Amino acid sequence: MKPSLEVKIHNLVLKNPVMTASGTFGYGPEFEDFFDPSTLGGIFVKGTTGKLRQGNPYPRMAETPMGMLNAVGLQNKGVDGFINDIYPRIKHYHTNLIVNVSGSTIEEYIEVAEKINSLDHVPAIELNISCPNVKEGGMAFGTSCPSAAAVTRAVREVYQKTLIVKLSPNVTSIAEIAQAVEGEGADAVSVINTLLGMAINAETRRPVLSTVTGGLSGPAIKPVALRMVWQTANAIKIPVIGLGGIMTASDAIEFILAGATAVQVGTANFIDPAVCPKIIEGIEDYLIRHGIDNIKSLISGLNIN
Amino acid sequence: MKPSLEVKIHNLVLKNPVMTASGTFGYGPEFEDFFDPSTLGGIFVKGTTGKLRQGNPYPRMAETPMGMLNAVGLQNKGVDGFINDIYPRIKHYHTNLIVNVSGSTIEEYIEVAEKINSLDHVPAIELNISCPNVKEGGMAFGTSCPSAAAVTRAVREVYQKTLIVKLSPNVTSIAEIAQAVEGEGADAVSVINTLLGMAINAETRRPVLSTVTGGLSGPAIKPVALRMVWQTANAIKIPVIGLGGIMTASDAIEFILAGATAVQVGTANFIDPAVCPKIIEGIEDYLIRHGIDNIKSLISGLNIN
Amino acid sequence: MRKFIHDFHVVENRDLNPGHFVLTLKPDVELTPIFPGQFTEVRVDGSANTFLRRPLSIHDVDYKANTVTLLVQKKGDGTNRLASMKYGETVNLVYPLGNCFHIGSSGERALLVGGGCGVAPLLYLGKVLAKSGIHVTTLMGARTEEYIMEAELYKRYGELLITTEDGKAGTKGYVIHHEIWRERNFSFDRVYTCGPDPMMKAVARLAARHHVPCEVSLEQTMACGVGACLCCVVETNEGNKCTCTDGPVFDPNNLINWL
Amino acid sequence: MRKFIHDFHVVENRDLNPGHFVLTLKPDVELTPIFPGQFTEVRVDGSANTFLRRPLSIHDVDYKANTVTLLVQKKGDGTNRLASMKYGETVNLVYPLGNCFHIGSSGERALLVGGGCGVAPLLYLGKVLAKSGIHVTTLMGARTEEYIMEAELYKRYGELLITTEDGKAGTKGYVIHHEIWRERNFSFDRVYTCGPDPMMKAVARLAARHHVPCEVSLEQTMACGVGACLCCVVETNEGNKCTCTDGPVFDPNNLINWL
Ligand SMILES: Cc1cc2nc3c(=O)[nH]c(=O)nc-3n(C[C@H](O)[C@H](O)[C@H](O)COP(=O)(O)OP(=O)(O)OC[C@H]3O[C@@H](n4cnc5c(N)ncnc54)[C@H](O)[C@@H]3O)c2cc1C
Ligand SMILES: Cc1cc2nc3c(=O)[nH]c(=O)nc-3n(C[C@H](O)[C@H](O)[C@H](O)COP(=O)(O)OP(=O)(O)OC[C@H]3O[C@@H](n4cnc5c(N)ncnc54)[C@H](O)[C@@H]3O)c2cc1C
Ligand SMILES: Cc1cc2nc3c(=O)[nH]c(=O)nc-3n(C[C@H](O)[C@H](O)[C@H](O)COP(=O)(O)O)c2cc1C
Ligand SMILES: Cc1cc2nc3c(=O)[nH]c(=O)nc-3n(C[C@H](O)[C@H](O)[C@H](O)COP(=O)(O)O)c2cc1C
Ligand code: FES
Ligand code: FES
Repeated sequence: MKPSLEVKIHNLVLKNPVMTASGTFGYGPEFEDFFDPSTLGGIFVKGTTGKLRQGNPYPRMAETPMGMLNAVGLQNKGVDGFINDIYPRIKHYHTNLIVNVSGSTIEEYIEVAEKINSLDHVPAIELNISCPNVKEGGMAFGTSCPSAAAVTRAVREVYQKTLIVKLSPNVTSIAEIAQAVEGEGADAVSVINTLLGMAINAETRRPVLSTVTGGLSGPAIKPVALRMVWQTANAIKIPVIGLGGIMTASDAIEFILAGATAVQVGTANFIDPAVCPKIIEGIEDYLIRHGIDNIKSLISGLNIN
Repeated sequence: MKPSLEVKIHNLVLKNPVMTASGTFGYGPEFEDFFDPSTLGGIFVKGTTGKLRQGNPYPRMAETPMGMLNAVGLQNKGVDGFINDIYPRIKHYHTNLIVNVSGSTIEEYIEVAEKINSLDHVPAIELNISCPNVKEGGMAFGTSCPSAAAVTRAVREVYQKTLIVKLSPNVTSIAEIAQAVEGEGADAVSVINTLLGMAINAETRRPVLSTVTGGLSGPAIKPVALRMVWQTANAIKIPVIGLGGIMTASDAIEFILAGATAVQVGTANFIDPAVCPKIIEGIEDYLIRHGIDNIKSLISGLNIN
Repeated sequence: MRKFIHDFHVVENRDLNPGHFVLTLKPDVELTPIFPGQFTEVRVDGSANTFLRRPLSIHDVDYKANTVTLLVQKKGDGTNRLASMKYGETVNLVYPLGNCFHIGSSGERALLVGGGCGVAPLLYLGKVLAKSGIHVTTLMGARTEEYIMEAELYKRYGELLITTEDGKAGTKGYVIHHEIWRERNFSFDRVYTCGPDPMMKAVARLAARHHVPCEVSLEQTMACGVGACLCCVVETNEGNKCTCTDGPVFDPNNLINWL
Repeated sequence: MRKFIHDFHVVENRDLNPGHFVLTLKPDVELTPIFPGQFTEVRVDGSANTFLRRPLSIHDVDYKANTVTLLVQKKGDGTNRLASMKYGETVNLVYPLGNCFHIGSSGERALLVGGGCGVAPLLYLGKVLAKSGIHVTTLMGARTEEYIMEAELYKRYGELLITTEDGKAGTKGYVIHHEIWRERNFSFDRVYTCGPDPMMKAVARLAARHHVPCEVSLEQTMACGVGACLCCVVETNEGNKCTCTDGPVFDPNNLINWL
C-alpha cells in the first residue's frame, strides 16, 4: 500500500508536504517545462507589495560556500499586477497557491492582504515580516515581539483565510516571536527566512551586493534552520512550516522530525529545477523503507533519548 | 620592500593579524609538527573554566554542508590544570598567548581571570560569553546587553591586562551587545563565536549530537560573520577581531576590509593543519600585489560607494 | 522553447590556449533545437566551491553528431573543474535558455564582434547566418596572437578580421580600432557583439553612429537561469529585465546608460 | 612521532568487492616510519559534501616501494569519491596519526580479529608481528564469501580463519562463534581487534575470559585527528580521552562500559 503523504496546515490540505519557497520558484510557469506544479503540496509565490517595485540595483547575488546571498529587494508587479497579470495564468494549478505578502508599513500589509483575500484560488497568505533586503520595514517587523504581533494583529483583522507568518532567523529567540504571532491569531509559521550576511570582493575592495548585505540561503543555513524549527515547534501549538537549505528528501525528513508539518524548498530549485518531484518521491520511498504508512506520524518524531 | 603586517589590539602588538581560534588549535604543541606556533600573531587557547570539566558526552561533532557542528562543552583541565600542566610547555612561544576564559557564573569568570592575570606570558584574555554548548551560562551571558555588561564589568575589575570579549552571533543586534561591553571597559571584541545549529540523522530519527544542538563553524558561516564584523566595527571604537569560516588569505582580507583589526582561524586548522602560515604568506602577497606597504591601511577599507 | 535537463557526456575537451578550452558534449537523447545566442546552465560536480550552476553560451551545435560545444575561459573553481573533465565524464545541463540573436534576411551583411571569450556565441551565430544567406564578417579581438581562438572555424562562415593589443597579429588595438569601422569601409546591415561590457558599449555606439541595428549579449551573474530568482536584472527603458529570460541578447537602445 | 602533510599519488585503485576497495598511494618524498594501528586523515577533494578530512587506518606499508595502502569501505560521499580515484590523481594525507598496537616478544602467539572493514589495520599489524617472530592467527568475519578480503595477503603472515554469516565459507556465524575461542583450542598470548563496537566488545570479553591482554581499535568520529578539537573522545577510567591521540588503540579494561 502506498503511504499517505497528506498533511494539513490549518485549513489547507496539502497532498504532500513539499512546497516551493517564495522568491525561488517565480509563480510556477517558469518551471512547467521541468514538472507539473500541480504535483506540489503548495506554491509560495514571490513577495507581493502594494505597488510595483523595481527592487534593488544590480548586483543582487553572491555565491557563498554552499549557499548564496540575495538582495533582490522584493521586485514585483505589485498586488494589482499580480491579480491582473499573473493570477489568471496560475489559478488553475491543482495545488495551494499562497501569496507571500510583503510591505514597508502596516497599512501596506493590510492593503495587500485585503486584496488577496478576495481571490478564490488563494487559500492562504504568508506574511513576510523577515525580508532582510528592503530598507524600510520588512525584517524590522520580524525582529521584535511587539512589532511582529502588531502586524499580525492588523492583518488578522482583515484576512479570513489561513494566515501564515514567516519568521526572521536574525533574532535572539525565534520561539518568542513565534509565540507573539501565535497569540495574535496566526494559523501557522514559516521558519526560516534568510540569514543576514555579506560578501566582499577582496580584489576590488568592494561589497559584492549593491546593498552591501543580503539574505543567505542554501545548505549552509540548514543546521541553523533545523535548530530554529525545533525550538519553534516546541514553543507553539500551531503548525510550523520548515525551510532553509533543503536539497534532498532526507533534508525534508529531518525538518519534519524536528517538528515541521510541511517544508518549503527554495534555493535548491536553482541547482536542480526538477528537485521537488524528486524530494516528494524520496519521502515516499523513505516511508516505505521504514514501514510508515502516514507521514503525519513523523512530525516531531525526533527521538532525543 | 616587505609590507608591514603588524597590527595592535589595545596593548598587544601582533607581528601579523593571524591568530588561531579557541578550541581549534589545542594549546599549540598539537601543531608544532606542521609549523612553528611562534610565527602566529597570537594563539587563543581552549576555553578554560574554574574547575576541570569532562565536557559533553560523545558524539560531539556533526559534519554539515561546508561546516561542522560541535558540542565539546568546554572539556578542559580547569584553570589550575592550565597553569600547572600546560602553561609551562607553551609560555616560551614568541607570540601572544591569550586564554579563553569560560564559566557558568560570574564568580567563575572572576576566579579564572584573576588567576590568569598573574601569568607573565599571557598578555590578554578572551571572555567567552558565547559558548552555545554548556547548559548553565555561557551563551546566556552573551545574548542580552545587561548580562554581557555585568560579566564584563566584574572581570574588568579584577583583570588589568588586555580584555577581549567574544560575542555570540545568536542575537538580534550584535552591535548593541558590542556597545554594552565596550561601555564596561572591554579593550576589544572577537566576532563571532559559533551559530547555534542542529543535525538529525534521518535514518535513526535521532539527533547526531548528544546535546541535540551545537555550534556551527566553518565556511558556511562566513557571510554571517562578515556581516556581523562590519556591523560591530561600525558601532564601536575598540578593535574588532574577526572570525568565522576563514580558510584563505582572501577570506582574512575580507574580514579586515569589513573592519577587523586582526582575525582568528578556527575550523580551517582541521582541514589543513598548516593553513595559518599560508594565510600569513597570502596576506603578504596580497599587499605586495596591491602595492600596499602597511596592512593597517586595509582595516575598514571597504569601499561602499 | 521547451527547456530540458539532460546529462551530457564529454566527447572532447580541447585546450585552445592556457586560458581557454572547448568542451564538446553529447546527450543520450536527441538534442532539442537551439538558437544562436542561447545559453545553458551547467552543473559543475566535484568542485566544493561551486554551488550554483554556471551559465555558458552555446558555442556550436552539430545536430548530425548530436553535440553541443562550449568555449570556456578558466576563471575560477567552476570553470577550472570543467577544464579538467575527461572523455566520458558526465555534466548536467539545463538548456536551451534565454532569447536569441535576430536573424535578418538573405543577402544582408552582418558584422559579428567578439572580445575574449565573448566570441563563444558568435561561431554558432555565424553558422546560422551563413546558412540563411547572410554575408558574415567576424571581428575578433584578442589580447595576443595566442588568444585568437579557432580562427579556421570562424573563417568557414565568412571573413575573419582580427585585432590584438600588441598588433603582432591583425590590427593593433581593440576591436573598435579596426579600420572596418571607418565610414568608407563600413557596409553592414547589422552588428552583433559579445564580450566585456565596455567593449560592447563602444561597439554599440559605433553601430549607432553608422545607423545600423545592434544586438549585445550580456553576462549578468545568475542564480537560476530560468527567470525565477530575479538576480540577473539589467535596467531597461521598461524597468528591470531578466538577462536569463528577456536576454541575454538585448537591443542597446533599450538599455539604460548604454548609448 | 613526527606528523607530516604530504601529497600522495594514486598508484593503484583496486576493487575488492562491490563495497570495498584498496588504494595504494605514493608520496614524492620518502615515507616516514609508520606503526601498525596508526591512521591517516585524508583530504577528499572534489566532493562537495565532504568538508572534513576522513580518518582511515593504514592497511599496509611498503617501504621499498615507498607506498601506503588503505582498505576502504564505500560509505558516503567521501569514500565514494576516493573509490573513483584514478591512477596518478593526488590525495593529501596527514600522517601518521594516533598510537599503535603493542608488539609483544618473539615466540608469542597473537590472535587478530577483524570484522568488515575493521580488518584494514590488521594486515600491517600481522606483517610487523610476523617480522618480530610472533605467531600470527587472523580471524576474519565477513558477511558473505564475497566480503572476505585479501585472504592471500593475510595468509602470508600466518594462519587465516574465517567466519561468514551464512556459513558458505569458513565457520557459520560471527567471529565470536569460531571454535578457536573454545577453551581447548585457545592458545594465544594476546588479542587484537578492530571492527564494529559490538563485535569488539564481545571479543574483548572473550579475551578477558581467557585472561589474555586485548587491544581494540576505535573509530570515533573525528574533526582534526591531532588532538585539537576534542570531538573524538571516549570515556575511560581516567576521564575522556581522545581517540585520535590517546588511541585509536585502547585497552578495553580502561574503557567505561566495555567489559
Ligand atoms: C549568459 C551568460 C553566458 C556566458 N557565456 C560564457 C561562455 O560562453 N564562456 C565563458 O567562458 N564564460 C561565459 N560566461 C561567464 C561564466 O558564466 C563565468 O565565467 C563563470 O560562471 C565563472 O565561474 P567560475 O566558477 O569559474 O568562477 P567564479 O569563481 O565563480 O568567479 C571568478 C570571478 O569572476 C567573477 N564572475 C563570475 N561570473 C561572473 C559574471 N557572470 N559576471 C561578472 N563576473 C563574474 C566572480 O565574481 C569572481 O570574481 C557567461 C555568463 C553568462 C551570464
Ligand atoms: C581512526 C579511524 C580509522 C578508520 N579506518 C577505516 C578504514 O581503514 N577503512 C574504512 O573503510 N573506514 C575506516 N574508518 C571509518 C571511515 O573514517 C568512515 O567510514 C568515513 O569517514 C566515511 O566517510 P564518507 O564521506 O564516505 O561517509 P559519510 O557520508 O561521512 O558517512 C556515512 C555514514 O556513516 C557515518 N559515519 C561516518 N564516519 C563514522 C565514524 N567514524 N563513526 C561512526 N559513524 C560514522 C555517518 O554519520 C553517516 O551516517 C576509520 C575511522 C576512524 C575514526
Ligand atoms: C533569490 C531569492 C529571493 C527570495 N525572495 C523572497 C521573498 O520575496 N519573500 C520571502 O518571504 N522570502 C524570499 N526568499 C527567502 C526564501 O523564501 C527562503 O526563506 C530562503 O531562501 C531559505 O530557504 P532555502 O535555503 O531553501 O532557499 C528569497 C530567497 C531567495 C534565494
Ligand atoms: C571544536 C570546536 C571547539 C571550540 N571551542 C571553543 C571554546 O572553547 N571557546 C570559544 O570561545 N570558542 C570555541 N569554539 C569557537 C571557535 O573559536 C570559533 O569562534 C568558531 O569556530 C568560528 O570560527 P571558524 O569558523 O573559523 O571555526 C570552538 C569551535 C570548534 C569548532
Ligand atoms: S538568473 Fe534567476 S532570474 Fe535570471
Ligand atoms: S579528532 Fe580532534 S581531538 Fe581527536
